[in-house]
Amino acid sequence: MQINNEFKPKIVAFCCNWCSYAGADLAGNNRLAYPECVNIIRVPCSCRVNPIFILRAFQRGADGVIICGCHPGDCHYTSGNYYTRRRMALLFSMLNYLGIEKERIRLEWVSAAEGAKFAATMNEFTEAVTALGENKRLEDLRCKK
Amino acid sequence: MQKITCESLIEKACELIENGTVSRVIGWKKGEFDYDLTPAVFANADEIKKNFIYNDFSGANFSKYLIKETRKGEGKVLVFLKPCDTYSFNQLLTEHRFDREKVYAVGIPCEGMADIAKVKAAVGDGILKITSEGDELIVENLYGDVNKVKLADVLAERCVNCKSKKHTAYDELMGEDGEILDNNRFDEVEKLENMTEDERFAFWQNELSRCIRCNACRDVCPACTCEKCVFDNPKSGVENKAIADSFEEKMFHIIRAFHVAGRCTDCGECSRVCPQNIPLHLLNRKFIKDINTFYGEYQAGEVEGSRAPLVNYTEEDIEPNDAVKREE
Amino acid sequence: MSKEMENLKSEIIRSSGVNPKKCMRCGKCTGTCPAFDEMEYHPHQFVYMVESGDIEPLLNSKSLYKCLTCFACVDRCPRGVEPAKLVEAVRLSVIRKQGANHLKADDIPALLDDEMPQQAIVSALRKYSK
Amino acid sequence: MQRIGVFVCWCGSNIAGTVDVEKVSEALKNEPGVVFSTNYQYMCSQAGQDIIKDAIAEHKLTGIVVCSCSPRMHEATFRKTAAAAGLNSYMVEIANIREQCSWVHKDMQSGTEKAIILGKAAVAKVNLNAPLTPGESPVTKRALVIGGGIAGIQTALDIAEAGFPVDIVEKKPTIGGKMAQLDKTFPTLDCAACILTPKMVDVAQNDKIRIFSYSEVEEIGGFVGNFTVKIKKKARYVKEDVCTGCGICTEKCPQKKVPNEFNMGMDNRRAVYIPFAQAVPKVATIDPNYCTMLKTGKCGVCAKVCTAGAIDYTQKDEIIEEKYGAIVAATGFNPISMDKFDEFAYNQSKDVITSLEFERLTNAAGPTAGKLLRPSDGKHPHTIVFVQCVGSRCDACAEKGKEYCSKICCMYTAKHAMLTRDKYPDTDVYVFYIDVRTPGKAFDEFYRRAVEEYGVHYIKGMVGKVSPEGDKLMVRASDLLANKQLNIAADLVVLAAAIEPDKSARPLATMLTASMDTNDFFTEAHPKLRPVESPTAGVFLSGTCQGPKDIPETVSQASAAAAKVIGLLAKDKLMGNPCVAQSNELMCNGCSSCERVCPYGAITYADKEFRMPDRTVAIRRVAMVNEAVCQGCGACTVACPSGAMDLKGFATSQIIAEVDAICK
Amino acid sequence: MKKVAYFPGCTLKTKAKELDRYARKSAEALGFYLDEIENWQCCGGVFTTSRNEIATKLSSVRALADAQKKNQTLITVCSACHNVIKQTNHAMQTDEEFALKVNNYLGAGNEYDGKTKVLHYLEYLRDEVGFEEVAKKVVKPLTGKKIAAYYGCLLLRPNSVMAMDDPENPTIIENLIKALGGEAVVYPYRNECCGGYIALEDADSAKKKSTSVVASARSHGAEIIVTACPLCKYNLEKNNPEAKVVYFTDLLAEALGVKEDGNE
Repeated sequence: MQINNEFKPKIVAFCCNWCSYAGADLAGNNRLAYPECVNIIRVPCSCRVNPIFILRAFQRGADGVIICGCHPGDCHYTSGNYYTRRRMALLFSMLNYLGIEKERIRLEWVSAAEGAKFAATMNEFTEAVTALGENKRLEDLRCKK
Repeated sequence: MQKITCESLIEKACELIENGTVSRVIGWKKGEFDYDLTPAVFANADEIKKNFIYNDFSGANFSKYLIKETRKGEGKVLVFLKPCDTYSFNQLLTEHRFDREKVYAVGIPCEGMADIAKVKAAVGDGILKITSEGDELIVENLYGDVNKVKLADVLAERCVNCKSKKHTAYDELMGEDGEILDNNRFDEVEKLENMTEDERFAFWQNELSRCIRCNACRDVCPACTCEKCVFDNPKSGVENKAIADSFEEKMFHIIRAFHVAGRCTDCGECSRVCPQNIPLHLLNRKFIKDINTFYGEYQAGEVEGSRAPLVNYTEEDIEPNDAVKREE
Repeated sequence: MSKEMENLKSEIIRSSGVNPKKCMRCGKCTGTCPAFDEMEYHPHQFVYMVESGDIEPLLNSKSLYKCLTCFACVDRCPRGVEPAKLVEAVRLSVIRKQGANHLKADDIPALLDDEMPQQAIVSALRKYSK
Repeated sequence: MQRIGVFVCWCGSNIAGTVDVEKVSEALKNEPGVVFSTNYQYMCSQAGQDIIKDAIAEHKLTGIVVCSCSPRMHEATFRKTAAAAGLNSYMVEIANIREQCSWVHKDMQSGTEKAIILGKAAVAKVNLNAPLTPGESPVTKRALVIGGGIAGIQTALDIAEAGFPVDIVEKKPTIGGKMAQLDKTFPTLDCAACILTPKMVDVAQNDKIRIFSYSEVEEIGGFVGNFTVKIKKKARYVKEDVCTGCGICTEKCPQKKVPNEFNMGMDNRRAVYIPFAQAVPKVATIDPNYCTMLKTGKCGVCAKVCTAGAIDYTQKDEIIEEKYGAIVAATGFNPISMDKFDEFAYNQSKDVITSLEFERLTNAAGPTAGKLLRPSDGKHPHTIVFVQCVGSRCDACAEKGKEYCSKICCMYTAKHAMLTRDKYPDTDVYVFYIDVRTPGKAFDEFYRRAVEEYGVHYIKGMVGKVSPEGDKLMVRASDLLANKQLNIAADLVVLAAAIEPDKSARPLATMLTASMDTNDFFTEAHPKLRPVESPTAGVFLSGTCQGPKDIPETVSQASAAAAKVIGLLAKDKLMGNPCVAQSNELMCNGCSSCERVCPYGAITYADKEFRMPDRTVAIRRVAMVNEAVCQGCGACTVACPSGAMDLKGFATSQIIAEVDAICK
Repeated sequence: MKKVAYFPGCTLKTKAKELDRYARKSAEALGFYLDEIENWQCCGGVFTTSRNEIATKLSSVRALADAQKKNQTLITVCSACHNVIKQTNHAMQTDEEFALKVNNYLGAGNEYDGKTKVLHYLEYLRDEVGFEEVAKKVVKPLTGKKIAAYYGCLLLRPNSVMAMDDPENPTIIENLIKALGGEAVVYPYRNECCGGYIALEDADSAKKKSTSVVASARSHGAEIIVTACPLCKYNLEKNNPEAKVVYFTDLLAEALGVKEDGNE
């Protein structure tokens, strides 16, 4: 337990520009706190997130990756998040099949109005990843300091 | 059913090349042994008569060769397609990878191909000659022994779980067409799914750690036909020539399988050619199984022009978080 | 809703395969029903009362035995609710109980006449008894 | 190697309160490419912007990173600043250290660490930025409106009013659409013809508007600002420019038994006809399915009586090709077929009619000259039953009805009921309703008037069956509030049939690569904020082709669509978003994966020649992105297996650089 | 001669023998043979819509399985049997859970997979024989007879399963009447319920319904009412003694000239 308390995970959050990134901004506007370990990368749409980016993040030392996009049906580009949903469903299932802890990767739909949901999601996700500890199953030792 | 023999294929190939229907033939050529056949292109009847071979080891799927071959020269290319090959053939057509007009496809029935590893396991090494007789293989070895094995006992994995004896594309069919089969190809995937996370990790760690990154699986894959592969592209973020870390193995195989998800025809070539005997088809099949459960039955290559599941969607698709069992 | 009614409701919904939530309360079933005059609770009320868990009155109602299973409500419902199936499921929940048969074999001879086809007897027994 | 400047903003204490800005600018100094780093109280202020401009000049910066508030706040500001200093505005990246750092974190030390990480990610990205120039394309200053109903008419008039030429394509021989068939309009009860026909005349007289009546769109190519459209002018066998519309041919034609579609088939017209008196263009049309001359070569009466010599039996379909900058879909609606609802006996009795047929029966120009008479025997009906929601709100089976509410039926039924009671107080009028939906200005008051002043019997319930018995229609229905089953002996039953998009909309959407919903209504670019635009750039939506609407709504949407078109045509050049997809031809497989996920139809294919290493030439199919159409979502980049497709501004290498910087 | 599997049902062996007899005779005259399946049991008369009602549907499933073994289409004449068997078949095809339970009852080797095609005799005439062919075989046309088709409920509903005709404006019997040379009378109550089995315990209710059906047919000029259902015939006749109600097979046999007592 002691170790877990000190362990600070590294989390990459891919947020779509139109909904989730704005939702994150709203969390800021409302001063809704979430852990510092969450780092946001802005993409135009969740459908821009290539599985390669996710694996790359794990390789370089991320302990958790979360993808956020507009709610299905609300995509700024009408259909982008529907493709994201299929790609990620298959990717998540595959990672789990390979024995990677399923709690390390997640997809959440966060609208521009859901600042509170953004903060809550990040708190919850960080907690789940912290409980798992360091990412060992998808680590690249060469990238570790 | 009419058994297709090497002679009947040679006859057909010669006929088509001599009457001008085709100018080249893609076929199998004998290697060092009866069982190591290599793909070859024949340009005239003499070559065909001399070197063309077809036997229980003619497993290679020629669909992929059509991409390069149809871009060369004039005239049509003759290709012999087993039922499973026609799926790859169709999938490549769907992806506009070659000009259908430049191909003359002859469908040939298939009762399954043999796996030399299984033959060796059954009769030992030192094989000199293998001939086929009815449903048996006659194996002669260095020491003058003659052993018989049933083809059914040494079938390649993909043939054990053959998904279809039905040709989905051809210009001409030799023999009779078969049916799409019920099969148990997802049993092994299911077995893995039923393991715990830790067990699965251990299983794949053990399998994938043997990967030597020879790229044979990619090179043979009829879906991996990219003009430039991401694994050869320094800008892709996944380029790496050799396995340097256990992560690389996983990265390579996940991305490879993901790139062919919804396009893979489950031909099993990846596992067939893997020098390390990694069951790579279990990755592809996982995607196929997931696609079937999540989005409805879909078999790449069954229908030319069909919309692959990853370039499609419905408004009610499963949520990724629910795609992974949460109850464990 | 009492626990008992809750269970009964879910049993009725399960065995009928009907989703009463789909009902938009247009009343076309009741406007269609040929047995309207004989019923105290009408098809739309069956749907509404099952949905709201007010099932007790239905269990004791003669309406259960007045439905002709003519399927007119099933065919004409614009929402695909299929009220007749719900009536059937409520009736089954009653007559499946011990001794709750609405029609007993002994009663039948008195009801017959010479011309009545077998079909009428077996059908009525199916509908009214277990 | 880039020469990057980093500018850390304090935002007063908003950032500086939780983030040690000095430390951040200091730390980022050591990042690769960074040649200058500073911090300032308010970077967005004039003074702050001057610091940036000066640094760009002084340090010959090729890229800048501003660590400040959200890019959604000031990215545009700093891009302008950069451009003012001669730097390409897409060489600017923002590290969001306010909304996503200082405002959500409390601890100075960890907040500062995170700000540094975000700054590093931005620097890593800028290192890979390339100057981007928005694509430019010219705009053809002409609009096409497809459909000549009230929606198309209003859109065309508004566009023409702004000075742009506009063409209307209408498949019928006249413009006017459904509104021309209506009698009165709710809730004001003006006569439809009185308010519509002047607009039709305006269209005819406006020299900016061309009408292609009796014409259909055959083919659409191109993209926003540059559409090329092929229009088929069907042969009407009458020279449009010669015909005076005198109508003598339509009186003399011996073929009298052609169902008159304008009157919903309730009376007949001739084989040569003008749909109605106020038709625009007012020229005759010969119906080839009925004309004896065209079918057998014997007759020619119309040619003989035409003093103008306008009849031409040899006329052929004509294809016209025209260029447009914008296209408006205004294809309208139709009532659905009543075939699947024969419990209401529509196919069994002439006295069961749809509401649109009722309109014609009460219209002075209709088959009964406006007298409400039963189609079967011409008698005056004394009991009329109106049935609402016939096929609307019906999801029992898709081939039968429509799941949606058709929106207009409650109001027009109230109108019909009210007008009937007004003209014929001896009639009993029943309206069976599921809900009465009357949102709209003066709508509910209108409905209440029907009930309270005109004594219309509104009954909450639904008709189950209509049985023609003798000269009556026995209506069996429920009265849910009274818990009764009613049996009404009616003389006329009027069905409020659901409305559905015109059948021509689906093939049109395919030609336009515009998306549709499952009901074949056109989809909006955004359901709330861009309701008159299709997601396909340059395509706009007017009227009921987008969803059920009444006339006032249709007209306002039509004008809104016109405003959007005018806004587009007013530009000489279209500046695109430069952050668009681009395909690397050398890597492209031509597999069509990208094309299939593109919501905008921005990807096309071409066969290109490639010189192979062995000096041969190979022809390959490769994808090409139309930059004017691409909106930059990036769906294609992931669909592409080879990685040939990339997104400018959010390139694979840039995102990977950010990932690496964050995870370091 | 083409054979089709045939499920007569219990009433056709007792109270409605003529329905059965003329069905067989007419079939032979039209060139097909009704091959009665062995050991059939009563269908139960009504379909219980409940998904967990298994036992009462087994007899129908057995009949379906029998027909499948013969690799034949299964034909019924009685509307009630037809309704029950078609609905059971539909449940076997669409309700996996139900099918599983049923097949558990049937036992290994006797499973039924839902592949039998169930047709009503009328459908067979329309779709397989063709009314035009029937018309060609007519020797004693029903010229001048005003005949009203009475469908009742069971032939048409639920339409999603029966899929025989437009349930609100059917034409199949009318077209048969026309093919036989008669004049078809169309009236609105032809798809209304006669009262059905309720006649057993609520004769008044059945009377009300039956009399309105007959009144409607008459007011439209019908002389003869034709039905496919013994119970419909019973209810209509019982409550309207003056009405002439006959089975469709009766008219068919008459027109084809295979009815013994043609002078009735």
